Amino acid sequence: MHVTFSDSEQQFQTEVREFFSQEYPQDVLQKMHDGIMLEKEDFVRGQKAIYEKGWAGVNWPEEYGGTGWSATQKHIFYEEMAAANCPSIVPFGLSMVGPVIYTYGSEAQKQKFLPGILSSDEWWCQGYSEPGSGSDLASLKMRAERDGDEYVLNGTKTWTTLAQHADWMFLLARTNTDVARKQEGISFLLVKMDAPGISLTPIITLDGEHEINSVFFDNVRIPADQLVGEEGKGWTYGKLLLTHERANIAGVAVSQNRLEDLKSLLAQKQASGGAPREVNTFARKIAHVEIQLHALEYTELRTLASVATGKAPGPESSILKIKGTEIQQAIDNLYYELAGYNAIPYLREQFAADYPGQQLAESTDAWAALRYFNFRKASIYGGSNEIQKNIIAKAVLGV
Amino acid sequence: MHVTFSDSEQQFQTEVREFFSQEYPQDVLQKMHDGIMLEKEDFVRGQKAIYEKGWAGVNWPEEYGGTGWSATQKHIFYEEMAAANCPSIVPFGLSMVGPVIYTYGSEAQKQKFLPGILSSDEWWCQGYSEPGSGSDLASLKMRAERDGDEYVLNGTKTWTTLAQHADWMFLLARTNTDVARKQEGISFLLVKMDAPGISLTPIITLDGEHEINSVFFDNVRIPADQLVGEEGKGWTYGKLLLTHERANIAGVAVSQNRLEDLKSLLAQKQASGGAPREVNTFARKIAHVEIQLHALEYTELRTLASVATGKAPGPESSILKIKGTEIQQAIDNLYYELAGYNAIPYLREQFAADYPGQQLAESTDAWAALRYFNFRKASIYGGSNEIQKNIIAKAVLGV
Amino acid sequence: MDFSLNDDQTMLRDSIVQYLGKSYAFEKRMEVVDSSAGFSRDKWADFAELGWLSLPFEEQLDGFGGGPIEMMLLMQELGKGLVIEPYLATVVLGGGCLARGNNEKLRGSLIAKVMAGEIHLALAYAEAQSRFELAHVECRATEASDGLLLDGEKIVVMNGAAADYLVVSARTSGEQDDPNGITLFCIEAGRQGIERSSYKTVDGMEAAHIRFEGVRVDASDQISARDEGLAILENVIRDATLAVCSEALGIMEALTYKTIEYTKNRQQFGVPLSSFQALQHRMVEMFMELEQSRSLLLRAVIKCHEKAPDRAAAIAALKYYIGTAGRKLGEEAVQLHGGMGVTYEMDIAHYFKRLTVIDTLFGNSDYQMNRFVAAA
Amino acid sequence: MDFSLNDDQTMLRDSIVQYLGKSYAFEKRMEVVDSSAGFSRDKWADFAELGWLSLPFEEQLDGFGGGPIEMMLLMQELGKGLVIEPYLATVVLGGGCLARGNNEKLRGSLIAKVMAGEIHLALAYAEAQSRFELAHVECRATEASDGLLLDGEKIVVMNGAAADYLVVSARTSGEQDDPNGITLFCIEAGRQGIERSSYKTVDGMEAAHIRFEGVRVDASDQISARDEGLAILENVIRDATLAVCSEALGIMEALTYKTIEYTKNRQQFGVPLSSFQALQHRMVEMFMELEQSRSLLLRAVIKCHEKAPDRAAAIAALKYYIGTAGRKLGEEAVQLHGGMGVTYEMDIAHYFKRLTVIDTLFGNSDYQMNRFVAAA
Repeated sequence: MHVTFSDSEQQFQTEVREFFSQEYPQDVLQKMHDGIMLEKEDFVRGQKAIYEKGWAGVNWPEEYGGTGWSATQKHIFYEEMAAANCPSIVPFGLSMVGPVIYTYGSEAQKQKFLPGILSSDEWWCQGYSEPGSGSDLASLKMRAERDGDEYVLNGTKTWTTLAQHADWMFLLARTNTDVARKQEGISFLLVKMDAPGISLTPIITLDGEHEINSVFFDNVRIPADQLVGEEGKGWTYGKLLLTHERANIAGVAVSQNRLEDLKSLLAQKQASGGAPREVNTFARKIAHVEIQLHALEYTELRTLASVATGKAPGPESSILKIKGTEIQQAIDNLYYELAGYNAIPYLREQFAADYPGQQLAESTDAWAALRYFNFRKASIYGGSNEIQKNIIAKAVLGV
Repeated sequence: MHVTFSDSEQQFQTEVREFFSQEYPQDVLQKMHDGIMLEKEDFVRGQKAIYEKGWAGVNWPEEYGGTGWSATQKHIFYEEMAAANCPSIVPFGLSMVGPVIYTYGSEAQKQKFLPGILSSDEWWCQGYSEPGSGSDLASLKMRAERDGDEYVLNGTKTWTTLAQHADWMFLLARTNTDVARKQEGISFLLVKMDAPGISLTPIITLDGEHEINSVFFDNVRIPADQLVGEEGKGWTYGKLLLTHERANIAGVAVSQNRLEDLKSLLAQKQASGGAPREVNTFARKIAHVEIQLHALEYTELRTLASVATGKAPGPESSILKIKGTEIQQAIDNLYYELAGYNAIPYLREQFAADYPGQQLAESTDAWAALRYFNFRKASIYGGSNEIQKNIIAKAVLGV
Repeated sequence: MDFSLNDDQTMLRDSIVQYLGKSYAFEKRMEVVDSSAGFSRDKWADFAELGWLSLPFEEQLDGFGGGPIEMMLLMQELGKGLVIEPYLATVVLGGGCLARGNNEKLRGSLIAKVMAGEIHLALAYAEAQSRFELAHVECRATEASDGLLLDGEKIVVMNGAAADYLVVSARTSGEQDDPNGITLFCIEAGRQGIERSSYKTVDGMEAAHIRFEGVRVDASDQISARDEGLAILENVIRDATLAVCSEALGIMEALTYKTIEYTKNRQQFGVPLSSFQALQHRMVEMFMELEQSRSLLLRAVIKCHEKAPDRAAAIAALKYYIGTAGRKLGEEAVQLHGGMGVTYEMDIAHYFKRLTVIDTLFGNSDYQMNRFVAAA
Repeated sequence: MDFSLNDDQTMLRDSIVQYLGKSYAFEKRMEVVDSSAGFSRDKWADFAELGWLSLPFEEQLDGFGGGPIEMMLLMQELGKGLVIEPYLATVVLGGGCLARGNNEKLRGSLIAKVMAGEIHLALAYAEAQSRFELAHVECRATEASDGLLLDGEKIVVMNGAAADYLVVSARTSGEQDDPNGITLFCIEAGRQGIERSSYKTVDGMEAAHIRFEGVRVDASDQISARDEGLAILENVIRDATLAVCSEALGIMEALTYKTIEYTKNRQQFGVPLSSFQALQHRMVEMFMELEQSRSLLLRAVIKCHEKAPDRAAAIAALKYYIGTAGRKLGEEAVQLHGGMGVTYEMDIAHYFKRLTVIDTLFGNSDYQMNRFVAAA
């Protein structure tokens, strides 16, 4: 029983650290540091740098251009990435559809799609949720009817993150309605976003941002070879993807960084004004979250170690989702509390390079409310925390 | 909108305060102060003093020997009683069966039972729960078969508090099993505890005390005139009783007293050793509970005021149960935390008058763990807090 | 012991409910929020017409003479209606300072205009370093040849841009956190040397960062005795705290019942969400927190009304509880609405944001806990 | 990165599980608890036989040479088995002081007897005024004609009555809370001037209040360097903290799965309790807290093992978490068992009581939070 890094792992750690401090686009890191919203182009440049280093397929096997890293290496990579304050890798291509394609796709599909996903030349979005099916995903209604060499798609997808930037969408649609269980008759399809009949409506989130969309399909025709695997088996493929989605979902390293930052912020306010009257009470609140995070770090390591020995991730991965988002949100709350009045102005533009006015506060203070508002989604998306609890209940209670 | 007391109410308050400081047996109050377990005889003497003052029937109408007090007067009475550190009135006779008898009983039953209940000459216990029916009370199985002028009782009652001291039991039993709903066919019966065929087994609680019992009925014959009201209507009568049981269940005044005591205890430890390192952190914990209690006090006053205007108590009375017990238990926890190592010895006898040894700690410290253990029951009995939540859910959600 | 409203109070509440129900649709409100105006001058004229702008002012000033109960009733409904107009800033804060101040001239003339809906006010009291401490004032009015010169910055001045007059707390003597030495001035917002940068707030309202550079003020601008402005400020902030807690209670009530309604209508797994017991129990928690909050609000109002000595502790307790329980309730409402809860188009998110901001206003839960422990 | 046990560790754990499963029935345990003996000498002999009493002692002393991992495995199972015998007092606390101490003579002779199951030990360190501060020692050893005289009182000395030898922390110089000036002595429990009042503890164990009046001690009784006993004491308490956290984890595991089992069997409203979603989600919380606690335990053990510098913080974090989450879990287990949960006859209540006491031992959650903040 140990968690020490071997010499080669330590070497790897140095290499990753150097990559982020030298090769990765430093202006993107600066934007992150200043709390400026990233453009699509910023994400792409960042991910391309990682791709050029050969590290884009963190979880992918080597034969498809992946890293083939051990669990420990992945852990080190994510830790250093967070320590560098690097933006997260947009998951839809690299973490979600990629693994489905290399696992279940045809040779032609692998050839066609995997390179663009790895290089971030092609952007993907995820078509799962529908207006009537949120937590109850399998109740989806979107139809895909076979018509010769094509499928004809009709229906609506919603909560589609970054669809406005996507070249492709992977989606679940019903190819057969005459089934015993609603999980049957669902197929996994790939759709080009410029196909005639697709239209988008932005959904603005509570913080005023446009991240998500509704996507409407009106007799959209796609070639039948954009079906992945077998018709009617989409639910199985989709579940695999949910497991991958949960990789790094705990966000341990990012939360660790933020807690360290919170401590500095508290010390800084203590020195120059604006700290809470009882600094120690606030320090205890930070410590309370920090201890939960220490626990979660080891819960994640235990899961990684278990997966590394070939075991399937158990209900522990649902713990990672629940506790990970609870901790993220607890940290958001601490930032909000610490910011005091500084969190009230809604002035996103104040950190833009060309902003003519005065910056009203430290960026962490200024963004505290918006980040807190935005990340209420964390306990809702990716299978709400209530659904995760149902999953654990099933596993540990056997009900 | 006001909560001020009128002149006559203030006068009443003075009268109640003087009663507890003068006429009520002071040695019983002293035992309470020292944390010594009361004997049945202590309770009886205390209640008899209240009876002699004419105040035993706090909630009873005047025609049956009750006080006929207004909601405000009852509130004042309970507040002063708690401030005097007076033991609670044992509820089974005065708060539970009494109201059922004067509401639904025959004239003969009123004549026979009410005087003994008021005077505490006859002690009662409650036969509701059975081994198989806890939260699901209506699933009770105890049989009462009519045989001429008698009922023949067979079955088991459990969690029967103070049955070992009781002269009578009121119980719910099934007089008809051929019913559409399980709530039907249940009757409300009065049983003398020395009837042949009744046997008792003590149930020892986790703190080592004998408060509760299982009571077994083996062909116990009781006169048919010990049926209250109509046969088969017992469920309706029993529900009335549950409402009465909830009177003063919030325990606001007692909790207020205990919080004041906690503050003194903290100050005392701060002066003479044994206080937590961060006294202010503990003071904030007390304050947190105190604020909840302030809220509950007004929730109770609102309920009283609403009942006083003739409205039935709504789901708010379930709030009183839930929040009242949560606060009690939070205070138990604070005492336990403050006591530190002093809570560990299990030495009930150390506060007895004739104890030869040294008292190891303040009685509040010494009793902290045992009280905490014992009062875990508070969120279980009288309709568990989960059942209370179901009741509120039904009322506010209409589900 | 009586928690019922008298006839006048009932009538007042009913008229507010009626007006907002008829004339304050959420969609219209959002159009105003998203406009550059920030609030509706037409609605403000209605408020004047309805007498709301006169509510707290004494009858001698031709006000309605309402007390804490009446203000609670109004603010609760403004909360439920998500009213965006700067009632708090102009009437409660600015008007409150004038009403409690000692400058009879300004008091008479400006309050009359406030009640008529002719002018707007703002109270500039918070500073970058002050956090929630009212006595922490670095903005300074120093003696010059004729009168005083005001220098300093005030942050997050609610309604700062629309205000015609600003009430400003400034240090006229003492160190930066001395409770003595603070004077309140009321000056035209356009006076030379005042620079206002306005912005939207995260809950859709308007505020401004205000810089004072050598602004001339004199005795005629003073609305407190020299160096003795803090007591007035504290009283006004106490009134305002009670007002935002009332607003919060209205919001909590709306969120609770809207969430219940939503879960009854939203089908998942072939049944309404409301049929899931885990969600039921969480909604019961929301309901209980709502009722406990209501109790603390009534308690604080009654203690104010009766001028009981423990008024300060009662208000601190209330704000602490509403800050904590209110935000938790808001989070739960969002969570139980799922994806819908985080969309800009639904009222839920806007209630939630306002509740969040109310926790911060006039001192968050942590700060109120300090005050409660100190007062208790 | 590896969380698996090696073969020896697996074998050790299996043997413990097997013995307790076979020979440590709850009903028998309760007979012992309710007897005046307080624990079973027969079982103790078994423990010696099984090598448990030798577990932490180094091989040079003919011990098993087990480290934090082995101790964790044993204590977890002792927790699950609700083992009442004073392993913690004799082996971890008393034995730990001897083993870490510098008195080679006592070290060799007494540890051999401990391992053989021949003697019992107790550590007398807590005092009425000290709360959880190890350095807060008023019990004093003052110079007399030949040697020292020990005077003072120690509270809640676990296994104090059965102990043949007492390890005592006493002040040999300095003020009452001076970290320097504390010396550890190990003396026969029957030495003149020692008065022991023993009692049961609320979790069914045995402890004593011990008074020292002019007890003669000299250099041969010293097991630390003069005035330098605190470091040893701190190390031993750290080991013991880890041990009780391991015990607590075993208890939490037992409570979680016993509660799940109970709700699956207990029928209410015609269905098993486990079918109620509100209860399911609460059991999921229990399960998550169990696993998070396990993670912190493994983390602390690994950091001890690797002698990482942040060992102290890791143990404080663990104890803080187990204290808080463990007690909450215990309360939930009792609640979900309903009336059965508060009966003396069921194991649930005894697990719950032990978890409650463990929170207090060696400093409760509040105290550990202070330590964590100070160390972090």
